[in-house]
Amino acid sequence: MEYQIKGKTLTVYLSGDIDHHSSDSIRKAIDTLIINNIPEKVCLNFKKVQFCDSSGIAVVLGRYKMSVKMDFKLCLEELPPSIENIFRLSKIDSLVEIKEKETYKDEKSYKQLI
Amino acid sequence: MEYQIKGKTLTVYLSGDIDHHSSDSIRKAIDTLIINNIPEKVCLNFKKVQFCDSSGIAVVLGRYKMSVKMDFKLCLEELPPSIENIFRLSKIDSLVEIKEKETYKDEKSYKQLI
Amino acid sequence: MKKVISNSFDMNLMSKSINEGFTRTLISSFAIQADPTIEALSELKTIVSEAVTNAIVHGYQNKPGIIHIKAKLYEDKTIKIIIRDKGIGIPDIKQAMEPLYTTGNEERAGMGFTIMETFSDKLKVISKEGKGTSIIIEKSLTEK
Amino acid sequence: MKKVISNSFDMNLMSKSINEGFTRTLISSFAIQADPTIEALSELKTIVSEAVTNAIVHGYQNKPGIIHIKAKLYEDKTIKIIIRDKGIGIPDIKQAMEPLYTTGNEERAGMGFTIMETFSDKLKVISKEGKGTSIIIEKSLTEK
Ligand SMILES: Nc1ncnc2c1ncn2[C@@H]1O[C@H](COP(=O)(O)OP(=O)(O)O)[C@@H](O)[C@H]1O
Ligand SMILES: Nc1ncnc2c1ncn2[C@@H]1O[C@H](COP(=O)(O)OP(=O)(O)O)[C@@H](O)[C@H]1O
Repeated sequence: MEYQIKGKTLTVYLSGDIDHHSSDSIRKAIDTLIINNIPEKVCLNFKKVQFCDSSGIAVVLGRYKMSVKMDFKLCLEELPPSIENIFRLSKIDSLVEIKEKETYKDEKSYKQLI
Repeated sequence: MEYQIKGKTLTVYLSGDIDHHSSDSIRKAIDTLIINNIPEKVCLNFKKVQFCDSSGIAVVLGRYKMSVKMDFKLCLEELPPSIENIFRLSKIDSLVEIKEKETYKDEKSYKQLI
Repeated sequence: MKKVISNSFDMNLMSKSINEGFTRTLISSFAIQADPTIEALSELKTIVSEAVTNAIVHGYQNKPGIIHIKAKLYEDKTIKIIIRDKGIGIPDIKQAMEPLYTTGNEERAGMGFTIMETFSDKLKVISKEGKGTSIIIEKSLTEK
Repeated sequence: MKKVISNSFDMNLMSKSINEGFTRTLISSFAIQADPTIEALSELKTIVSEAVTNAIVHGYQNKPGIIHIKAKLYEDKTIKIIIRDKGIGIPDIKQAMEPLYTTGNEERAGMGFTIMETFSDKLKVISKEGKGTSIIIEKSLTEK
Protein backbone atom coordinates (compact mmCIF):
# COMPACT_ATOMS: atom_id res chain seq x y z
CA MET A 1 0.00 0.00 0.00
CA GLU A 2 1.30 3.42 -0.96
CA TYR A 3 -0.02 6.91 -0.36
CA GLN A 4 0.45 10.45 -1.53
CA ILE A 5 -0.40 13.76 0.12
CA LYS A 6 -1.00 16.73 -2.15
CA GLY A 7 -2.23 19.85 -0.33
CA LYS A 8 -5.13 18.70 1.80
CA THR A 9 -5.80 15.57 -0.30
CA LEU A 10 -4.68 12.14 0.87
CA THR A 11 -4.61 9.46 -1.83
CA VAL A 12 -4.21 5.86 -0.68
CA TYR A 13 -3.12 3.41 -3.38
CA LEU A 14 -4.59 0.06 -2.39
CA SER A 15 -3.18 -3.14 -3.87
CA GLY A 16 -3.49 -6.91 -3.82
CA ASP A 17 -6.58 -8.72 -2.56
CA ILE A 18 -9.13 -6.98 -0.35
CA ASP A 19 -11.02 -9.67 1.52
CA HIS A 20 -11.95 -10.42 5.12
CA HIS A 21 -8.43 -11.74 5.76
CA SER A 22 -6.66 -8.58 4.62
CA SER A 23 -9.29 -5.93 5.40
CA ASP A 24 -8.35 -5.43 9.04
CA SER A 25 -4.80 -4.31 8.31
CA ILE A 26 -5.96 -2.21 5.34
CA ARG A 27 -8.55 -0.46 7.52
CA LYS A 28 -5.98 0.25 10.22
CA ALA A 29 -3.43 1.59 7.74
CA ILE A 30 -5.95 3.96 6.12
CA ASP A 31 -7.19 5.20 9.50
CA THR A 32 -3.68 5.88 10.75
CA LEU A 33 -3.01 7.96 7.63
CA ILE A 34 -6.26 9.89 8.09
CA ILE A 35 -5.66 10.57 11.78
CA ASN A 36 -2.07 11.66 11.25
CA ASN A 37 -2.82 13.98 8.31
CA ILE A 38 -6.36 15.32 8.97
CA PRO A 39 -7.02 15.68 5.21
CA GLU A 40 -9.97 17.53 3.64
CA LYS A 41 -10.26 14.88 0.98
CA VAL A 42 -9.42 11.16 1.01
CA CYS A 43 -9.16 9.23 -2.25
CA LEU A 44 -8.95 5.46 -2.27
CA ASN A 45 -7.27 4.35 -5.49
CA PHE A 46 -8.18 0.80 -6.61
CA LYS A 47 -6.04 0.59 -9.74
CA LYS A 48 -3.75 -2.13 -8.35
CA VAL A 49 -6.42 -4.08 -6.47
CA GLN A 50 -6.56 -7.65 -7.81
CA PHE A 51 -9.64 -8.79 -5.96
CA CYS A 52 -12.28 -7.18 -3.76
CA ASP A 53 -15.40 -8.68 -2.19
CA SER A 54 -17.98 -7.36 0.29
CA SER A 55 -15.28 -6.98 2.95
CA GLY A 56 -13.95 -4.19 0.74
CA ILE A 57 -17.43 -2.66 0.69
CA ALA A 58 -17.34 -2.67 4.48
CA VAL A 59 -13.96 -0.89 4.43
CA VAL A 60 -15.40 1.85 2.20
CA LEU A 61 -18.64 2.17 4.20
CA GLY A 62 -16.61 2.47 7.42
CA ARG A 63 -14.43 5.22 5.90
CA TYR A 64 -17.60 6.95 4.69
CA LYS A 65 -18.97 7.06 8.25
CA MET A 66 -15.63 8.41 9.39
CA SER A 67 -15.76 11.11 6.67
CA VAL A 68 -19.11 12.34 8.00
CA LYS A 69 -17.80 12.46 11.57
CA MET A 70 -14.42 13.99 10.76
CA ASP A 71 -15.73 16.19 7.95
CA PHE A 72 -13.64 15.15 4.95
CA LYS A 73 -14.66 14.21 1.42
CA LEU A 74 -14.24 10.58 0.38
CA CYS A 75 -13.73 9.46 -3.19
CA LEU A 76 -12.94 6.23 -5.01
CA GLU A 77 -10.55 6.28 -7.95
CA GLU A 78 -9.74 4.03 -10.89
CA LEU A 79 -12.07 1.17 -10.01
CA PRO A 80 -11.58 -1.93 -12.16
CA PRO A 81 -14.95 -2.84 -13.79
CA SER A 82 -15.52 -5.95 -11.64
CA ILE A 83 -15.03 -3.92 -8.45
CA GLU A 84 -17.13 -0.99 -9.65
CA ASN A 85 -19.80 -3.62 -10.28
CA ILE A 86 -20.04 -4.76 -6.65
CA PHE A 87 -19.76 -1.17 -5.37
CA ARG A 88 -22.76 -0.13 -7.48
CA LEU A 89 -24.67 -3.20 -6.24
CA SER A 90 -24.32 -1.88 -2.71
CA LYS A 91 -25.20 1.67 -3.77
CA ILE A 92 -21.89 3.05 -2.56
CA ASP A 93 -21.93 5.34 -5.60
CA SER A 94 -24.82 7.28 -4.05
CA LEU A 95 -22.75 8.04 -0.94
CA VAL A 96 -19.25 8.45 -2.26
CA GLU A 97 -17.82 10.15 -5.34
CA ILE A 98 -16.52 7.64 -7.88
CA LYS A 99 -13.93 9.27 -10.08
CA GLU A 100 -13.53 7.93 -13.58
CA LYS A 101 -10.01 7.53 -14.82
CA GLU A 102 -10.57 10.31 -17.37
CA THR A 103 -11.74 12.87 -14.78
CA TYR A 104 -8.77 11.95 -12.67
CA LYS A 105 -6.34 12.50 -15.49
CA ASP A 106 -7.92 15.82 -16.44
CA GLU A 107 -7.82 17.08 -12.88
CA LYS A 108 -4.18 16.14 -12.55
CA SER A 109 -3.12 18.00 -15.67
CA TYR A 110 -5.28 20.91 -14.51
CA LYS A 111 -3.44 20.98 -11.20
CA GLN A 112 -0.16 20.89 -13.01
CA LEU A 113 -1.24 23.84 -15.12
CA ILE A 114 -2.14 26.16 -12.23
CA MET B 1 4.98 -24.50 -29.42
CA GLU B 2 7.06 -22.82 -32.12
CA TYR B 3 9.85 -24.11 -34.31
CA GLN B 4 12.57 -22.86 -36.61
CA ILE B 5 14.48 -24.57 -39.37
CA LYS B 6 17.94 -23.26 -40.20
CA GLY B 7 19.85 -25.35 -42.71
CA LYS B 8 19.63 -28.92 -41.46
CA THR B 9 18.88 -27.91 -37.83
CA LEU B 10 15.36 -28.07 -36.43
CA THR B 11 14.81 -26.11 -33.23
CA VAL B 12 11.58 -26.75 -31.33
CA TYR B 13 10.63 -24.07 -28.80
CA LEU B 14 8.67 -25.85 -26.10
CA SER B 15 6.44 -23.88 -23.75
CA GLY B 16 4.01 -24.19 -20.85
CA ASP B 17 3.86 -27.24 -18.60
CA ILE B 18 5.36 -30.56 -19.67
CA ASP B 19 3.64 -33.26 -17.65
CA HIS B 20 1.90 -36.56 -18.35
CA HIS B 21 -1.24 -34.66 -19.39
CA SER B 22 0.50 -32.57 -22.05
CA SER B 23 3.36 -34.87 -23.06
CA ASP B 24 1.43 -36.89 -25.60
CA SER B 25 0.59 -33.93 -27.84
CA ILE B 26 4.10 -32.50 -27.39
CA ARG B 27 5.64 -35.82 -28.44
CA LYS B 28 3.41 -36.05 -31.50
CA ALA B 29 4.14 -32.46 -32.56
CA ILE B 30 7.92 -32.96 -32.29
CA ASP B 31 7.80 -36.25 -34.19
CA THR B 32 5.74 -34.76 -37.01
CA LEU B 33 8.31 -31.98 -37.38
CA ILE B 34 11.17 -34.48 -37.42
CA ILE B 35 9.50 -36.78 -39.94
CA ASN B 36 8.55 -33.92 -42.27
CA ASN B 37 11.96 -32.24 -42.22
CA ILE B 38 14.49 -35.09 -41.77
CA PRO B 39 16.95 -32.78 -39.93
CA GLU B 40 20.58 -33.59 -39.10
CA LYS B 41 20.22 -31.89 -35.75
CA VAL B 42 17.21 -31.42 -33.46
CA CYS B 43 17.35 -28.88 -30.62
CA LEU B 44 14.66 -28.80 -27.96
CA ASN B 45 14.55 -25.32 -26.45
CA PHE B 46 13.19 -25.17 -22.88
CA LYS B 47 13.39 -21.42 -22.30
CA LYS B 48 9.61 -20.93 -22.08
CA VAL B 49 8.84 -24.17 -20.23
CA GLN B 50 7.14 -23.34 -16.90
CA PHE B 51 7.15 -26.82 -15.44
CA CYS B 52 8.61 -30.20 -16.35
CA ASP B 53 8.53 -33.50 -14.48
CA SER B 54 9.63 -37.04 -15.35
CA SER B 55 7.11 -37.15 -18.19
CA GLY B 56 9.36 -34.57 -19.86
CA ILE B 57 12.33 -36.86 -19.26
CA ALA B 58 10.42 -39.60 -21.08
CA VAL B 59 9.83 -37.25 -24.01
CA VAL B 60 13.57 -36.53 -24.27
CA LEU B 61 14.57 -40.19 -23.86
CA GLY B 62 12.11 -41.15 -26.58
CA ARG B 63 13.51 -38.52 -28.96
CA TYR B 64 17.02 -39.74 -28.10
CA LYS B 65 16.11 -43.28 -29.18
CA MET B 66 14.66 -41.82 -32.36
CA SER B 67 17.88 -39.88 -32.98
CA VAL B 68 19.90 -43.09 -32.88
CA LYS B 69 17.54 -44.83 -35.29
CA MET B 70 17.13 -41.90 -37.67
CA ASP B 71 20.71 -40.70 -37.33
CA PHE B 72 20.32 -37.09 -36.18
CA LYS B 73 21.95 -35.21 -33.33
CA LEU B 74 19.75 -34.24 -30.37
CA CYS B 75 20.46 -31.30 -28.12
CA LEU B 76 18.70 -29.47 -25.28
CA GLU B 77 18.86 -25.70 -25.10
CA GLU B 78 18.34 -23.02 -22.47
CA LEU B 79 17.23 -25.31 -19.64
CA PRO B 80 15.89 -23.44 -16.60
CA PRO B 81 17.91 -24.54 -13.51
CA SER B 82 15.07 -26.59 -11.96
CA ILE B 83 14.62 -28.56 -15.20
CA GLU B 84 18.36 -29.03 -15.73
CA ASN B 85 18.32 -30.45 -12.21
CA ILE B 86 15.91 -33.29 -12.98
CA PHE B 87 17.57 -33.98 -16.34
CA ARG B 88 20.95 -34.43 -14.64
CA LEU B 89 19.30 -36.70 -12.07
CA SER B 90 18.29 -39.03 -14.86
CA LYS B 91 21.71 -38.78 -16.51
CA ILE B 92 20.23 -37.39 -19.71
CA ASP B 93 23.29 -35.14 -19.94
CA SER B 94 25.45 -38.20 -20.68
CA LEU B 95 23.31 -39.09 -23.71
CA VAL B 96 22.34 -35.73 -25.11
CA GLU B 97 24.22 -32.47 -25.60
CA ILE B 98 23.02 -29.76 -23.21
CA LYS B 99 23.79 -26.36 -24.65
CA GLU B 100 24.33 -23.52 -22.24
CA LYS B 101 22.74 -20.24 -23.12
CA GLU B 102 26.17 -18.71 -23.73
CA THR B 103 27.30 -21.40 -26.20
CA TYR B 104 24.03 -21.01 -27.97
CA LYS B 105 24.46 -17.26 -28.30
CA ASP B 106 28.03 -17.61 -29.54
CA GLU B 107 27.11 -20.15 -32.13
CA LYS B 108 24.30 -17.98 -33.39
CA SER B 109 26.46 -14.94 -33.87
CA TYR B 110 29.08 -17.18 -35.48
CA LYS B 111 26.51 -18.38 -37.96
CA GLN B 112 25.51 -14.87 -38.71
CA LEU B 113 29.15 -13.97 -39.38
CA ILE B 114 29.81 -16.65 -41.97
CA MET C 1 -31.70 -34.46 -19.22
CA LYS C 2 -29.01 -35.53 -16.83
CA LYS C 3 -25.88 -33.39 -16.98
CA VAL C 4 -22.55 -35.13 -17.58
CA ILE C 5 -19.85 -34.45 -14.98
CA SER C 6 -16.45 -33.69 -16.46
CA ASN C 7 -14.57 -33.23 -13.18
CA SER C 8 -15.23 -33.01 -9.46
CA PHE C 9 -13.58 -32.73 -6.07
CA ASP C 10 -14.57 -32.43 -2.47
CA MET C 11 -12.44 -30.96 0.27
CA ASN C 12 -12.34 -30.43 4.01
CA LEU C 13 -10.42 -27.31 5.00
CA MET C 14 -9.62 -25.56 8.27
CA SER C 15 -11.76 -22.50 9.00
CA LYS C 16 -9.04 -19.85 8.82
CA SER C 17 -9.18 -16.49 7.12
CA ILE C 18 -5.95 -17.21 5.23
CA ASN C 19 -7.92 -19.88 3.38
CA GLU C 20 -10.21 -17.28 1.79
CA GLY C 21 -7.50 -16.55 -0.78
CA PHE C 22 -6.60 -20.24 -1.03
CA THR C 23 -10.17 -21.24 -1.91
CA ARG C 24 -10.34 -18.50 -4.54
CA THR C 25 -7.21 -19.89 -6.22
CA LEU C 26 -8.57 -23.41 -5.77
CA ILE C 27 -11.87 -22.70 -7.48
CA SER C 28 -10.39 -20.67 -10.31
CA SER C 29 -7.72 -23.25 -11.18
CA PHE C 30 -10.49 -25.87 -11.17
CA ALA C 31 -13.03 -23.86 -13.19
CA ILE C 32 -10.38 -22.83 -15.73
CA GLN C 33 -10.64 -26.37 -17.11
CA ALA C 34 -13.98 -25.31 -18.66
CA ASP C 35 -12.32 -22.37 -20.42
CA PRO C 36 -14.56 -19.80 -18.66
CA THR C 37 -14.97 -16.14 -19.57
CA ILE C 38 -12.85 -13.78 -17.48
CA GLU C 39 -16.02 -12.23 -16.10
CA ALA C 40 -17.51 -15.57 -15.05
CA LEU C 41 -14.26 -16.55 -13.35
CA SER C 42 -14.06 -13.27 -11.48
CA GLU C 43 -17.69 -13.63 -10.33
CA LEU C 44 -17.11 -17.23 -9.28
CA LYS C 45 -14.14 -16.22 -7.14
CA THR C 46 -16.24 -13.54 -5.48
CA ILE C 47 -19.10 -15.95 -4.76
CA VAL C 48 -16.74 -18.48 -3.16
CA SER C 49 -14.94 -15.78 -1.21
CA GLU C 50 -18.23 -14.54 0.27
CA ALA C 51 -19.48 -18.02 1.18
CA VAL C 52 -16.19 -19.13 2.75
CA THR C 53 -15.87 -15.85 4.67
CA ASN C 54 -19.40 -16.32 6.01
CA ALA C 55 -18.58 -19.83 7.21
CA ILE C 56 -15.49 -18.51 9.02
CA VAL C 57 -16.96 -15.30 10.45
CA HIS C 58 -20.59 -16.22 11.08
CA GLY C 59 -20.81 -20.02 11.01
CA TYR C 60 -17.79 -20.68 13.21
CA GLN C 61 -17.60 -17.18 14.76
CA ASN C 62 -13.86 -17.09 14.00
CA LYS C 63 -13.32 -20.21 16.13
CA PRO C 64 -11.78 -23.44 14.82
CA GLY C 65 -13.94 -25.53 12.51
CA ILE C 66 -13.95 -27.41 9.24
CA ILE C 67 -15.32 -26.00 6.00
CA HIS C 68 -16.49 -28.51 3.43
CA ILE C 69 -16.22 -27.56 -0.25
CA LYS C 70 -17.60 -29.67 -3.07
CA ALA C 71 -17.35 -28.73 -6.72
CA LYS C 72 -18.65 -30.35 -9.90
CA LEU C 73 -17.80 -29.24 -13.39
CA TYR C 74 -20.23 -30.32 -16.11
CA GLU C 75 -19.65 -30.92 -19.81
CA ASP C 76 -22.04 -28.06 -20.62
CA LYS C 77 -19.55 -25.70 -18.91
CA THR C 78 -21.59 -25.08 -15.80
CA ILE C 79 -20.28 -25.50 -12.29
CA LYS C 80 -22.00 -26.50 -9.06
CA ILE C 81 -20.38 -25.64 -5.76
CA ILE C 82 -21.49 -26.55 -2.26
CA ILE C 83 -19.91 -24.76 0.71
CA ARG C 84 -20.92 -26.21 4.04
CA ASP C 85 -20.12 -25.44 7.66
CA LYS C 86 -21.24 -27.11 10.88
CA GLY C 87 -21.46 -23.80 12.70
CA ILE C 88 -24.24 -21.87 14.43
CA GLY C 89 -26.66 -21.82 11.48
CA ILE C 90 -29.02 -19.09 10.31
CA PRO C 91 -32.27 -18.62 12.27
CA ASP C 92 -34.06 -16.57 9.57
CA ILE C 93 -32.70 -17.15 6.06
CA LYS C 94 -35.05 -14.65 4.39
CA GLN C 95 -33.89 -11.85 6.68
CA ALA C 96 -30.23 -12.90 6.36
CA MET C 97 -30.45 -12.55 2.60
CA GLU C 98 -31.72 -8.98 2.65
CA PRO C 99 -29.20 -6.43 1.32
CA LEU C 100 -27.26 -4.67 4.10
CA TYR C 101 -28.55 -7.04 6.79
CA THR C 102 -25.71 -8.22 8.99
CA THR C 103 -25.21 -9.62 12.47
CA GLY C 104 -21.52 -8.83 12.14
CA ASN C 105 -19.50 -5.83 13.31
CA GLU C 106 -18.28 -2.93 11.17
CA GLU C 107 -16.06 -5.39 9.31
CA ARG C 108 -19.19 -6.66 7.53
CA ALA C 109 -21.33 -4.84 4.99
CA GLY C 110 -24.29 -7.21 4.87
CA MET C 111 -23.80 -7.56 1.11
CA GLY C 112 -22.46 -11.13 0.90
CA PHE C 113 -25.72 -12.85 0.02
CA THR C 114 -26.73 -10.08 -2.39
CA ILE C 115 -23.46 -10.49 -4.29
CA MET C 116 -23.74 -14.30 -4.27
CA GLU C 117 -27.30 -14.08 -5.64
CA THR C 118 -26.39 -11.55 -8.32
CA PHE C 119 -23.37 -13.49 -9.56
CA SER C 120 -24.79 -17.01 -9.54
CA ASP C 121 -27.46 -18.54 -11.79
CA LYS C 122 -28.96 -20.49 -8.90
CA LEU C 123 -28.36 -20.03 -5.17
CA LYS C 124 -29.84 -22.22 -2.49
CA VAL C 125 -29.29 -21.79 1.24
CA ILE C 126 -29.98 -24.64 3.64
CA SER C 127 -29.43 -23.94 7.31
CA LYS C 128 -30.42 -25.18 10.72
CA GLU C 129 -29.72 -23.36 13.96
CA GLY C 130 -26.98 -25.06 15.92
CA LYS C 131 -26.34 -27.51 13.05
CA GLY C 132 -24.77 -25.43 10.28
CA THR C 133 -25.26 -23.97 6.86
CA SER C 134 -24.94 -25.16 3.25
CA ILE C 135 -24.71 -22.81 0.30
CA ILE C 136 -25.39 -24.40 -3.09
CA ILE C 137 -24.37 -22.40 -6.14
CA GLU C 138 -24.84 -23.12 -9.82
CA LYS C 139 -23.26 -20.98 -12.47
CA SER C 140 -22.62 -21.07 -16.19
CA LEU C 141 -19.02 -20.29 -17.09
CA THR C 142 -19.67 -19.22 -20.66
CA GLU C 143 -20.90 -16.02 -22.32
CA LYS C 144 -24.43 -15.09 -21.24
CA MET D 1 8.29 -32.52 20.41
CA LYS D 2 4.91 -32.48 18.75
CA LYS D 3 4.72 -30.21 15.74
CA VAL D 4 2.00 -27.55 15.67
CA ILE D 5 -0.28 -27.61 12.62
CA SER D 6 -0.91 -24.21 11.09
CA ASN D 7 -3.22 -25.33 8.30
CA SER D 8 -4.53 -28.50 6.70
CA PHE D 9 -6.90 -29.86 4.10
CA ASP D 10 -7.90 -33.16 2.65
CA MET D 11 -9.41 -33.72 -0.75
CA ASN D 12 -10.94 -36.37 -2.96
CA LEU D 13 -10.36 -35.75 -6.64
CA MET D 14 -11.20 -37.57 -9.86
CA SER D 15 -8.31 -39.51 -11.41
CA LYS D 16 -7.93 -37.46 -14.60
CA SER D 17 -4.72 -36.25 -16.19
CA ILE D 18 -6.06 -32.69 -16.35
CA ASN D 19 -5.89 -32.71 -12.56
CA GLU D 20 -2.08 -33.04 -12.59
CA GLY D 21 -1.83 -29.31 -13.25
CA PHE D 22 -4.70 -28.59 -10.87
CA THR D 23 -2.99 -30.38 -7.96
CA ARG D 24 0.25 -28.50 -8.64
CA THR D 25 -1.59 -25.18 -8.37
CA LEU D 26 -3.46 -26.51 -5.34
CA ILE D 27 -0.34 -27.48 -3.45
CA SER D 28 1.61 -24.36 -4.30
CA SER D 29 -1.16 -21.96 -3.32
CA PHE D 30 -1.43 -23.89 -0.04
CA ALA D 31 2.30 -24.09 0.68
CA ILE D 32 2.79 -20.42 -0.18
CA GLN D 33 1.21 -19.63 3.20
CA ALA D 34 4.49 -20.74 4.79
CA ASP D 35 6.47 -18.27 2.65
CA PRO D 36 8.57 -21.03 1.03
CA THR D 37 11.72 -20.57 -1.02
CA ILE D 38 11.13 -20.62 -4.78
CA GLU D 39 13.25 -23.77 -5.02
CA ALA D 40 11.28 -25.61 -2.32
CA LEU D 41 8.00 -24.68 -3.99
CA SER D 42 9.22 -25.85 -7.38
CA GLU D 43 10.40 -29.16 -5.89
CA LEU D 44 7.12 -29.61 -4.03
CA LYS D 45 5.12 -29.14 -7.24
CA THR D 46 7.30 -31.73 -8.97
CA ILE D 47 6.87 -34.26 -6.14
CA VAL D 48 3.08 -33.88 -6.19
CA SER D 49 2.96 -34.03 -9.97
CA GLU D 50 4.91 -37.33 -9.95
CA ALA D 51 2.77 -38.91 -7.23
CA VAL D 52 -0.56 -37.85 -8.77
CA THR D 53 0.57 -38.98 -12.23
CA ASN D 54 1.53 -42.38 -10.79
CA ALA D 55 -1.90 -42.76 -9.19
CA ILE D 56 -3.57 -41.96 -12.52
CA VAL D 57 -1.27 -43.95 -14.82
CA HIS D 58 -0.22 -46.90 -12.66
CA GLY D 59 -2.65 -47.07 -9.74
CA TYR D 60 -5.82 -46.65 -11.78
CA GLN D 61 -4.30 -47.59 -15.16
CA ASN D 62 -5.93 -44.48 -16.71
CA LYS D 63 -9.36 -45.76 -15.68
CA PRO D 64 -11.77 -43.79 -13.46
CA GLY D 65 -10.89 -43.64 -9.78
CA ILE D 66 -10.56 -41.27 -6.84
CA ILE D 67 -7.27 -39.78 -5.68
CA HIS D 68 -7.08 -38.72 -2.06
CA ILE D 69 -4.79 -35.84 -1.16
CA LYS D 70 -4.09 -34.75 2.39
CA ALA D 71 -1.80 -31.87 3.32
CA LYS D 72 -0.65 -30.45 6.63
CA LEU D 73 1.36 -27.30 7.04
CA TYR D 74 3.29 -26.96 10.31
CA GLU D 75 4.37 -23.86 12.21
CA ASP D 76 8.02 -24.84 11.66
CA LYS D 77 7.41 -24.36 7.92
CA THR D 78 7.45 -28.02 6.99
CA ILE D 79 4.72 -29.71 5.00
CA LYS D 80 3.40 -33.26 5.05
CA ILE D 81 1.49 -34.57 2.07
CA ILE D 82 -0.24 -37.91 1.61
CA ILE D 83 -1.33 -38.99 -1.85
CA ARG D 84 -3.40 -42.13 -1.88
CA ASP D 85 -5.08 -44.25 -4.52
CA LYS D 86 -7.16 -47.42 -4.29
CA GLY D 87 -5.68 -48.81 -7.48
CA ILE D 88 -3.70 -51.94 -8.34
CA GLY D 89 -0.92 -51.44 -5.78
CA ILE D 90 2.82 -52.11 -6.08
CA PRO D 91 3.97 -55.77 -5.77
CA ASP D 92 7.65 -54.94 -5.12
CA ILE D 93 8.23 -51.45 -3.70
CA LYS D 94 12.02 -51.76 -3.58
CA GLN D 95 12.17 -52.60 -7.28
CA ALA D 96 9.62 -49.91 -8.17
CA MET D 97 11.81 -47.28 -6.54
CA GLU D 98 14.92 -48.11 -8.57
CA PRO D 99 15.92 -45.39 -11.03
CA LEU D 100 14.67 -46.07 -14.59
CA TYR D 101 12.46 -48.98 -13.48
CA THR D 102 9.04 -48.68 -15.04
CA THR D 103 6.12 -50.91 -15.92
CA GLY D 104 4.78 -48.14 -18.15
CA ASN D 105 5.15 -47.59 -21.87
CA GLU D 106 7.48 -45.12 -23.62
CA GLU D 107 5.53 -42.31 -22.00
CA ARG D 108 7.22 -43.14 -18.70
CA ALA D 109 10.88 -42.71 -17.77
CA GLY D 110 10.95 -44.68 -14.53
CA MET D 111 12.28 -41.58 -12.74
CA GLY D 112 9.22 -40.57 -10.70
CA PHE D 113 10.27 -42.18 -7.41
CA THR D 114 13.89 -41.03 -7.81
CA ILE D 115 12.72 -37.44 -8.23
CA MET D 116 10.30 -37.72 -5.31
CA GLU D 117 13.05 -39.13 -3.08
CA THR D 118 15.60 -36.50 -4.10
CA PHE D 119 13.24 -33.57 -3.58
CA SER D 120 11.62 -34.62 -0.31
CA ASP D 121 13.12 -34.83 3.17
CA LYS D 122 11.21 -37.99 3.98
CA LEU D 123 9.39 -40.31 1.59
CA LYS D 124 7.37 -43.31 2.65
CA VAL D 125 5.56 -45.67 0.30
CA ILE D 126 2.84 -47.97 1.59
CA SER D 127 1.22 -50.29 -0.90
CA LYS D 128 -0.75 -53.48 -1.13
CA GLU D 129 -1.47 -55.35 -4.31
CA GLY D 130 -5.09 -54.94 -5.35
CA LYS D 131 -5.69 -52.47 -2.52
CA GLY D 132 -3.80 -49.34 -3.50
CA THR D 133 -0.85 -47.11 -2.71
CA SER D 134 -0.10 -44.27 -0.31
CA ILE D 135 2.82 -41.90 -0.75
CA ILE D 136 3.76 -39.90 2.35
CA ILE D 137 6.06 -36.95 1.82
CA GLU D 138 7.62 -34.58 4.32
CA LYS D 139 9.50 -31.52 3.22
CA SER D 140 10.90 -28.34 4.73
CA LEU D 141 9.91 -25.23 2.82
CA THR D 142 12.75 -23.03 4.06
CA GLU D 143 16.40 -22.58 3.09
CA LYS D 144 18.43 -25.76 3.63
N1 LIG E 1 -22.49 -19.58 7.19
C1 LIG E 1 -23.27 -18.83 8.01
N2 LIG E 1 -23.52 -19.23 9.27
C2 LIG E 1 -24.28 -18.48 10.09
N3 LIG E 1 -24.82 -17.31 9.73
C3 LIG E 1 -24.61 -16.84 8.49
C4 LIG E 1 -23.82 -17.58 7.57
N4 LIG E 1 -23.78 -16.88 6.41
C5 LIG E 1 -24.52 -15.77 6.60
N5 LIG E 1 -25.03 -15.73 7.84
C6 LIG E 1 -25.89 -14.69 8.42
O1 LIG E 1 -26.42 -13.91 7.36
C7 LIG E 1 -26.07 -12.53 7.52
C8 LIG E 1 -25.91 -11.85 6.19
O2 LIG E 1 -24.82 -12.42 5.46
P1 LIG E 1 -24.17 -11.61 4.28
O3 LIG E 1 -25.22 -11.10 3.36
O4 LIG E 1 -23.12 -12.46 3.66
O5 LIG E 1 -23.51 -10.33 4.96
P2 LIG E 1 -22.30 -10.21 6.00
O6 LIG E 1 -21.41 -11.42 5.88
O7 LIG E 1 -21.60 -8.98 5.61
O8 LIG E 1 -22.92 -10.10 7.35
C9 LIG E 1 -24.81 -12.57 8.36
O9 LIG E 1 -24.58 -11.34 9.03
C10 LIG E 1 -25.13 -13.72 9.32
O10 LIG E 1 -25.98 -13.32 10.34
N1 LIG F 1 0.43 -45.42 -7.41
C1 LIG F 1 0.98 -46.52 -7.99
N2 LIG F 1 0.23 -47.63 -8.16
C2 LIG F 1 0.75 -48.74 -8.73
N3 LIG F 1 2.03 -48.82 -9.17
C3 LIG F 1 2.83 -47.74 -9.02
C4 LIG F 1 2.35 -46.55 -8.43
N4 LIG F 1 3.37 -45.66 -8.41
C5 LIG F 1 4.42 -46.28 -8.95
N5 LIG F 1 4.12 -47.54 -9.33
C6 LIG F 1 5.03 -48.53 -9.95
O1 LIG F 1 6.36 -48.08 -9.76
C7 LIG F 1 7.02 -47.94 -11.02
C8 LIG F 1 8.05 -46.83 -10.96
O2 LIG F 1 7.42 -45.59 -10.72
P1 LIG F 1 8.19 -44.25 -11.09
O3 LIG F 1 9.55 -44.28 -10.50
O4 LIG F 1 7.32 -43.10 -10.67
O5 LIG F 1 8.34 -44.26 -12.67
P2 LIG F 1 7.26 -44.21 -13.85
O6 LIG F 1 6.02 -43.56 -13.33
O7 LIG F 1 7.92 -43.42 -14.92
O8 LIG F 1 7.00 -45.62 -14.25
C9 LIG F 1 5.90 -47.71 -12.00
O9 LIG F 1 6.27 -48.01 -13.32
C10 LIG F 1 4.82 -48.64 -11.45
O10 LIG F 1 5.07 -49.99 -11.81
